[in-house]
Amino acid sequence: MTKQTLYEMLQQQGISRRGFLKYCTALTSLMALPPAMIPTVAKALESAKRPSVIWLSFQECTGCTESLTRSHSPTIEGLIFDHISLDYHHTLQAASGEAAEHAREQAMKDNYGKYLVVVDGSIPLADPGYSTIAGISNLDMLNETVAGAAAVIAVGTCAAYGGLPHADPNPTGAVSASSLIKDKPVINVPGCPPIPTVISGVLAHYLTFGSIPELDDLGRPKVFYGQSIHDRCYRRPFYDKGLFAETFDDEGAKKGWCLYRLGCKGPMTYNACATLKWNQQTSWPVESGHGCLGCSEPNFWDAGSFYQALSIPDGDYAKAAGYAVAAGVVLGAAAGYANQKIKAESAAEHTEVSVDDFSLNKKQ
Amino acid sequence: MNGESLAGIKVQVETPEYETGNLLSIISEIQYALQQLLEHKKVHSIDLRAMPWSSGEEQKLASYLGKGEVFIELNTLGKSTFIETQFSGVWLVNHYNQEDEQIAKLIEITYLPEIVFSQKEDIKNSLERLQTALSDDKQP
Amino acid sequence: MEFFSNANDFLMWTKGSAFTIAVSIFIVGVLVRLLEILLLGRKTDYSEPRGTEWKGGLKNIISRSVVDKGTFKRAPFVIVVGYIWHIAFLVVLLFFVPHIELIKAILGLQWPGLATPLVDAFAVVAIVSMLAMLWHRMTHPVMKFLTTYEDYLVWLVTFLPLITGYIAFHRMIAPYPLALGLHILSVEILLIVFPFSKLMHAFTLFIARWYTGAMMGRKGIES
Amino acid sequence: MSKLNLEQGINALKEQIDGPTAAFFSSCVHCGLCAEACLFYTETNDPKYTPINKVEPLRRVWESEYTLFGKLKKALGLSKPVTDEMLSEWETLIYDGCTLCGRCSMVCPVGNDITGMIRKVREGLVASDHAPEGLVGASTRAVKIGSPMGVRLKALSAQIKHIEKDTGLTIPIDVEGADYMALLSSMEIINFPEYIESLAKIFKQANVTWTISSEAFEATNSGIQIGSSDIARELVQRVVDAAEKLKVKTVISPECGHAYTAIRWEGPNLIGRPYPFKVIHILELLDELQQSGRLKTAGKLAKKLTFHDPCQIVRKGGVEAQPRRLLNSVSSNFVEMSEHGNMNWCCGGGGGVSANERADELRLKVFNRKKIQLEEVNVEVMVTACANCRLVLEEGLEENNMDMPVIGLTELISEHLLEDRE
Repeated sequence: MTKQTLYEMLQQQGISRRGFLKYCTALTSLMALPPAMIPTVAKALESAKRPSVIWLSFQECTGCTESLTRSHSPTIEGLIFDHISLDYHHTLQAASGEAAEHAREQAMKDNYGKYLVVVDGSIPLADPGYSTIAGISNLDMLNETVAGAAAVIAVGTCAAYGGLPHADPNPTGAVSASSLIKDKPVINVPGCPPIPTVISGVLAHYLTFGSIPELDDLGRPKVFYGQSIHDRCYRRPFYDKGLFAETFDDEGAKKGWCLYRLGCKGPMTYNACATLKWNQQTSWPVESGHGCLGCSEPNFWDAGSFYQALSIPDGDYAKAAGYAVAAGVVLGAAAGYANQKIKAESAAEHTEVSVDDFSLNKKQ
Repeated sequence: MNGESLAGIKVQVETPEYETGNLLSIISEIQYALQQLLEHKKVHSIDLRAMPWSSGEEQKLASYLGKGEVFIELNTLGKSTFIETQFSGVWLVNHYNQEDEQIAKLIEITYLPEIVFSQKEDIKNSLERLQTALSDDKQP
Repeated sequence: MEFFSNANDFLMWTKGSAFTIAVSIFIVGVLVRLLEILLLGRKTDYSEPRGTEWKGGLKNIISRSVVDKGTFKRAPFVIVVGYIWHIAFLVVLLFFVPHIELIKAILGLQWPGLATPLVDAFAVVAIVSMLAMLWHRMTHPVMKFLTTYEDYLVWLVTFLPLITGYIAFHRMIAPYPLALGLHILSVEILLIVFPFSKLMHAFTLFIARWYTGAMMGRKGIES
Repeated sequence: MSKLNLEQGINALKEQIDGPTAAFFSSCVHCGLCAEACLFYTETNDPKYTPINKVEPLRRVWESEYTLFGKLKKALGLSKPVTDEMLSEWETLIYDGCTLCGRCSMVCPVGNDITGMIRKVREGLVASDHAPEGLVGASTRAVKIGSPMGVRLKALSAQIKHIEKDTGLTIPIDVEGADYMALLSSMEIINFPEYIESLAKIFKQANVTWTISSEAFEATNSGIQIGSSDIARELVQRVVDAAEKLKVKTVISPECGHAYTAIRWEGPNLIGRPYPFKVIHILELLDELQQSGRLKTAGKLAKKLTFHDPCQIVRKGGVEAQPRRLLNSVSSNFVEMSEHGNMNWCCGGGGGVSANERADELRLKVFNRKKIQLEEVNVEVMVTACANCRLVLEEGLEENNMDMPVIGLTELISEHLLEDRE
């Protein structure tokens, strides 16, 4: 870990104060903080130190890393990665085998208690053999690495909630990183994959302020996940008006109406796609005409068909209803039969009323 | 990215029939901020990327604000443009990176955006450089 | 939410097994109740009929929805609010697009929905009319006299889906899966309570109107 | 120990419950509208008179005996049982505070026949020995003497002799093979013999062959009023036997409300078979005769009059258009009360209430409903078609110092008969 602050590093690269201010402006926007925070960000960066980052990839598809590298040309986000020390990332690093593992151990030793761990992918608990790195089980590597970490960032839905490996029937016994880590702060950055600028935004926040951002109930940074897709969707006015596309190629779809009926999970999905968008702010799923899948929510793979409206129940209710009808008819017939019997009994017990039986007549 | 950027792909934006309704609230916010600037010298910025827009709606905002008397272009870590809109004191600010990808988009309500001013540190640096140059044998 | 690790799990539960359980109880309960009633039957009527049963029965099913002038004058509140409530409730139930999707998925039937703000207005009307009915129930001497715990329970289980639906629609509780889950759960409670309470009137009123109408039709009485 | 006890009462209620009863109880939402249809509530403002409350004993038996949920509640000891104390309390609601007028059954938005259920509750009250003295006495006299008012054949014969002497008409007794057998109510024999005279006059003009049976001339049925099918059956059987013996084609129900219900609608079910003869209400017959031109009237009464529909004839009997056609043929100034026909208000004395002395004060109080109706139309004459209504109306009018004659419709028709040309 160098002793230099970020600002000093930028200065060394010949970046002007003006450039630094622009960097801070972009970073503030990246972190989804209000522009009024720019001076605070600038001040924080003047004293921020370069952290060591260890990136652990478990049961994953590399989509999250792909997402991140898509934003990794010489950009402002790129600068962040220039100024963190990515000491271990077995997909990206040049070293392999023992050398790679050595790098990880070295980084842990050098920065014990101060480094950041990024986890990408879920951890299999059913049999460690499902996923190992250098002969070390994912669980062991996680426990070992996290022991000396300052904080953990669970990148992607797999690391945050179990994701695809966790989906029913979950053969590998996959679990999320946050369910295993109890004594370190964990920031969940879900998404399948997460928006690249959200990943860098979270890293930037740690880098800038040396602390973790405010999190919601699901451990997600509120600045990015505080509002639902639905709340910020530009198609929301159509939902409010009751104008819905019913098929992917109908008039409604062409006019850009709400995709609720086509299965959009936007109302229950908390993410920043609607504002940050994807591919350098080009577009995002709903803008491309496809409903939100809800990929940043727990168990989204098991939350019903991607093409069924949110209000439609899942499960075996149709089969159960069939049994219920049969049971209802049988039980109802039995109850009806029992009632007939009670009625017949009461008729049999009927004692004919005669006027002589009235006590009023007996007294006389 | 093999030198090919997404910005290079031509995207056709069709005029939308729908609006998010953010246009009106932004303009109201600008109006309030202008008043604050005049009365209390309070500057205000709006991050346009923090709110949803339907495609084409941002262009509509830009054309509503229009172009005023000043256009400034900076060149630091990529291009930055500052357009004073036809509403004096309302600046449309765009920051780009070296790849010409937009990295920030703001409306600033101020006399002149802070970043346009020459910065003290940079002036100091310039002074040092000039002093060095004058003292050296590298005189012009 | 001890049993659920997060709001999504809760929502999935309400949309999954809880829904299956509630629908099953509802179906079994309603069928049992209806068969209990219908299998009791009636004694043969030996009196010479003046009119036909089916004409009177069918007519009464419809004509009972219209109240006579005198009764309307004496109890306008119950009648007006009763009408408003039932209409508003049915509009919200049957013409809100997410509900239509649900009905389409379950029954395969489909019809056009209404503009969401309109449905929302009806929801407000339904909520207000329910509050008005509660107030009336608690203050009118006859209603107060007749009211049992069951009536309040039924009011509550009917009110909950409305208010939770309103809250979910307006996203007044975060996260949304919790709000939607509460709404679905409240509907499930309604479905479970339904067969064991006076909510059954939604079905049995047709039988009741039929029986009375048939009796009257047989006697040639205009109902 | 008496044969009539709580157990018998509950058993009787169990016996009474059928599909409609179960549908009615399942449908009630406690909206309270039936109260607004009941003059005992509207005139006292006492919620206990709400019709649906009157059937609570039946509801409890239904719930605990005929519903799975109720059986479960009963097994867990959670259901409220029907007790003797409860039935004593309900006795006054059912016998003093209900005339079985059937108005609540017309108003109930879910279509419940509440009156029908109150009739069923009376079966349970009788079987548990909870009937009021007045009705027990009337029933006993009806069974033992042949008439609830204790009118014997001797008294009828005397009246007939009077009429025959006064008018020169013959009143046929026990004529076998006559087309019609007329029934009479004791009140007509004692209070309104004009009815018998009117029949004789009308039938003569219309050339109707008719008779009165010496064995079963009483039309009223105390068994129906007290609510005992067993007693009612015995009384209906007498009429059926007499009609079959005289081989008449049709039995005429007189100007009496509940007699029509008893003989026309409930009778065949009480004896468990259809009749070999028809039953017709006198108003139906008069209308038929008039429509077919056999009955001719002349002149119209100019006095402003209104018609009080007897509940059992209109709302529970379906005779609504006939009295109006008849009235318009003899009156030029017939006005309807605001709520009439099927929605007419009861006089307050039906369903045995007028025979139940204990209820006199309440009955006079609820007459206020009729008083309000009459004040609205402001008529000089009231016409009705039920001897019991007529007596109750007369008493009510007198009590309220409203001087106005109450006439039977048959009598009014006979007064306007076109004089025979012979």
